[in-house]
Amino acid sequence: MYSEIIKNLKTDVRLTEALQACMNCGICTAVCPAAEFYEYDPRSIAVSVQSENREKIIDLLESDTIWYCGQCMSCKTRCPRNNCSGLIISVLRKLSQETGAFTKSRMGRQQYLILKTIGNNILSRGYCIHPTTVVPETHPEQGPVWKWIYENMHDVYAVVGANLDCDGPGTMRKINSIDLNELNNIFIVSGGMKFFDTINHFSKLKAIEMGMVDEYGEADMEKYTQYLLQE
Amino acid sequence: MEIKSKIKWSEYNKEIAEDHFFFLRSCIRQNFNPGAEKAFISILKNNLKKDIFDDARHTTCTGIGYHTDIVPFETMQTMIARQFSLMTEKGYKNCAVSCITSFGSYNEILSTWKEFPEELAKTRDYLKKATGREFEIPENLSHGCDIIYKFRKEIAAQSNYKLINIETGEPLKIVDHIGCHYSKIFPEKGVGGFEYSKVLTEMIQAWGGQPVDYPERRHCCGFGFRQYLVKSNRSYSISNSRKKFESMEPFKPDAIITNCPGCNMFLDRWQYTLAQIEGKTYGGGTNGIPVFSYEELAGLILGYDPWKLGLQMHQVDVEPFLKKIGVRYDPELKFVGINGKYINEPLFTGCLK
Amino acid sequence: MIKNKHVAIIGGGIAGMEAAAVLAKQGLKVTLIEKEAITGGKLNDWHHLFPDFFSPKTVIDNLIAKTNHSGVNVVYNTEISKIEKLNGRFELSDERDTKFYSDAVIIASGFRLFDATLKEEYGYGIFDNVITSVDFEKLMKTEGKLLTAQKTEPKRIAIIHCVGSRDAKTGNTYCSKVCCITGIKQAIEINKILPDSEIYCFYMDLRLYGLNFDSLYLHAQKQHKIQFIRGRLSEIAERFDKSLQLKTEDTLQGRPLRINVDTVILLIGMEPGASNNLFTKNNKVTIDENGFMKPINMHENRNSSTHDGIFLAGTVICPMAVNESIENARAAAFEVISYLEKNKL
Amino acid sequence: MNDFSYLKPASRQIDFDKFDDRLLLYVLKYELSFATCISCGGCTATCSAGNLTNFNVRKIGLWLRRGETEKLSEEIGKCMFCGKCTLICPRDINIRNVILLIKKRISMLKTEKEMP
Repeated sequence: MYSEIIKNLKTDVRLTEALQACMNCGICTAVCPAAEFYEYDPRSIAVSVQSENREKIIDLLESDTIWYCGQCMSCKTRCPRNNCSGLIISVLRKLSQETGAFTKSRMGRQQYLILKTIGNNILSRGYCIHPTTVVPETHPEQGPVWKWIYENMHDVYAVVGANLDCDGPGTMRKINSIDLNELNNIFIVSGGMKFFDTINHFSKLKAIEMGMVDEYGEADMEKYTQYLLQE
Repeated sequence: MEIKSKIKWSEYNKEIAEDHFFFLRSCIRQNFNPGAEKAFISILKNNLKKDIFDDARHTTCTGIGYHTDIVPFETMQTMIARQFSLMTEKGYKNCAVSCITSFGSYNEILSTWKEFPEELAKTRDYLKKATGREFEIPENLSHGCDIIYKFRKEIAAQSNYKLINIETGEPLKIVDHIGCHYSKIFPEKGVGGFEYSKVLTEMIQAWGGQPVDYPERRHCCGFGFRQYLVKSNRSYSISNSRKKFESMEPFKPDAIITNCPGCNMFLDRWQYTLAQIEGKTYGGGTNGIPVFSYEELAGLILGYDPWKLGLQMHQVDVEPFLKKIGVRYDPELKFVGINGKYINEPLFTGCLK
Repeated sequence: MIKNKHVAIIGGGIAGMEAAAVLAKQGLKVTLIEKEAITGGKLNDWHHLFPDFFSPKTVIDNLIAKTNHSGVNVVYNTEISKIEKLNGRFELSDERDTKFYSDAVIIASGFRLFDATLKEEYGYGIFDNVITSVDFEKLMKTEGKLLTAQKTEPKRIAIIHCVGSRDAKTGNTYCSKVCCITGIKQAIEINKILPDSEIYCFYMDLRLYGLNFDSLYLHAQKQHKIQFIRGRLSEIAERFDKSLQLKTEDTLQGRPLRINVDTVILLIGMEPGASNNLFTKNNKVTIDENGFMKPINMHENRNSSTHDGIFLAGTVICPMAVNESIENARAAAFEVISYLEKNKL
Repeated sequence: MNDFSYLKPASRQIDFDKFDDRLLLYVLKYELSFATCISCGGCTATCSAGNLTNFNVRKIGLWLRRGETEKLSEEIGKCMFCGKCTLICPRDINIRNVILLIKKRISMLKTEKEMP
């Protein structure tokens, strides 16, 4: 699974951009929102990747650590060597998913949840988000006004001049099937679909490993989803 | 190593196209502030007499998918190439991007294509294979806020209201929040760079208000993509938002203005949630500090109806702010549905009942 | 006889003065061309020298006495912008087309201070309580005290290392080398006048290369309670009460750190002089990748430029301390003599 | 009322305004040499307890400087007082005494007794 890990890392053009020589100054961690909240330190990510130490990198791929970053890229702005820890994280996360390492950490396993929400939205609606997917029960922080919007969606969007789920241009319009088809083809040709399959594949293996199987011995992904939501 | 030339950011200005824009929508903005995007097009067309094209065929750029790491870089490149292809087909050369995440992604990709031409060639190939399409690289890529910034004085000249307290005659104190991906990744893509970007503060000034600096002005709102999207990670989000509110509290701002759809929504909603958890607000009594996008604020001073702008969709009630600047509006129409029919009301607005 | 030969020296700072005095003492005709109305250069603004708090005024006074004594012709208010070799001799001219002729030239035009306003995130020129190490020296020299902009005694002071040095964001990727020890010296000076204040140095590495530099560091920790936090400063912001909020990482703990202070001192680095680029025109003088004057060999001969007969002295070559600059100038004078002797026919 | 128990706003940032200096001031009063620590890690490398447990002397010094009283209370018991750290310290700090002083002060804080 991990053969040629360092080589795989280095073939990503983004790493060339993201990591010159790090001098360990900590200017990134100083303003990092993830360091603010989690046991996380973008400086040490850069140092570990720079070391090219195989064990260290594998540990990262299997850890919660790489999933703490919020991708705000505040690290990029200040770095005195023009590095970008956030972009190094993107490269590590990609590799973690390609190798299946992400299922070894709690935060990594959440990729399956994101695939099921954002991934599904993209393929089926052409948007990352749709109001019907921001359910008040699972988003209590959205507050009573959003609950009112959600319950009166058709009216509220129409009043502000949106074109919710209808044909033609405008806000929240329905993306028609020709365009969705092009989007799906792009995902097939450029490797997006394969990547979705990879996340699904490893998540299923994990579900089986954890004994979440149905009567036919297949992975029970509904059970796995519920597990991830509670985890 | 690349040695950058010494840029005096405070004097730096980026190029913003004058006219003929191809509009690219935002997933988050059209969801939570659909009226804002509608207003943006209207301001450009009707107030500024510009040509802006809203193509029904364009889709998400997949930026949120990319930054939650489920969408590979190659796929996002090809998706964005498709938007460019639609633009090319319609004869446009200037993009007007509504979303900050998209704006960052477009810039990241344009920079990658410049640095690694093989990535551009690969993308052209993927797009051709998947859709038969070809594309040209835009001549100018501006964020919606860049365009409003460019024409801020024209907007001021046409405005019905100013960002001035009509009772005291004092300018309103407004804090700005710039979305991280506007210019943290590429400072040269932001008006005035990143640290002291002028894009919102000079709008505030042009419209009569007083921009207020506060220590955590540059701190992320806390969206963090996967940190908000997965429910069990949301403490990250609220912790970082709180940091900003704590920092702006002593300055007693009348409003927050942002250029990013996500920040707009989060800074509005987290005020409510924090108040529910902590039993207090960070300003504005039980209501909180109202949060506006640049289009909403431009629309307001131009005299657009606040309920057509969709300001009733904010959790923090905008009415105290409307009263401060003397906007004439009908409070009875705030929560009505199509054709003025009654459709209930939210349980409450603001942060604390 | 080289005694009839004429040497022109550009820059009447400490390096130019030392080289001039040495050459004139050997009997050469020396013209020292200074752009300001006085000699001594940037050292005139300095209060105390590291690591022993020696008086810079003594250094300058001695150099002035030496130049006067040896018969150096000092020309003031003249800024050379062009060096050209014509008919075997050098022609130097300024913007007003004043011309000087010589058989050899020493460029001793020194350095430029990093413009801290370029580092916007540190708020210099934006927040009143952010000053530079040079502002601090001037303050100590003229007023002998450090107050906040609100005219109160600062209770907490932060000293920031590497401002405009080792920083691709500002285009300066080299180390200015004298800032670390300057920071420690200034921290001690502050503690002497404000013994109850807390003083913090924010550093990435402490580069204390000179003799007794490290012992001054030890002394600062032990006798003056100066605290050192390893983390490069990320940003300075002003709080409602005009105090300053600093954000860095405590890298030894791996955690972000926030501290509010009353005054910040930025240790600004040395940059290549503004006129370096001008000097490379009309001749074969070259600059290095940082913009400093390029010597023919940085190990054996830092004083010879890449143009025969044009020599370098002091901080036009690279950042240097006062003693190094003076020694370097003396070596330059020796190189000039060797050159003139070799070419006396 | 919504259940917001899934949200726990928190910050890991070291805030100097909330600095607990009770241990540090006590240590510096009786062992001033601690002020010269440069966190080189020589002590950790030679530490007998550190070879057997995850005890880290260098970090004890860091926590002391940042007022991490709780962490120190948990960790300080692991020291075996062999004194090798003191022998090796390039700044000549009596580290053994620093640890003793921390222990003493912690027990004082526990019994809420102040030094005479």
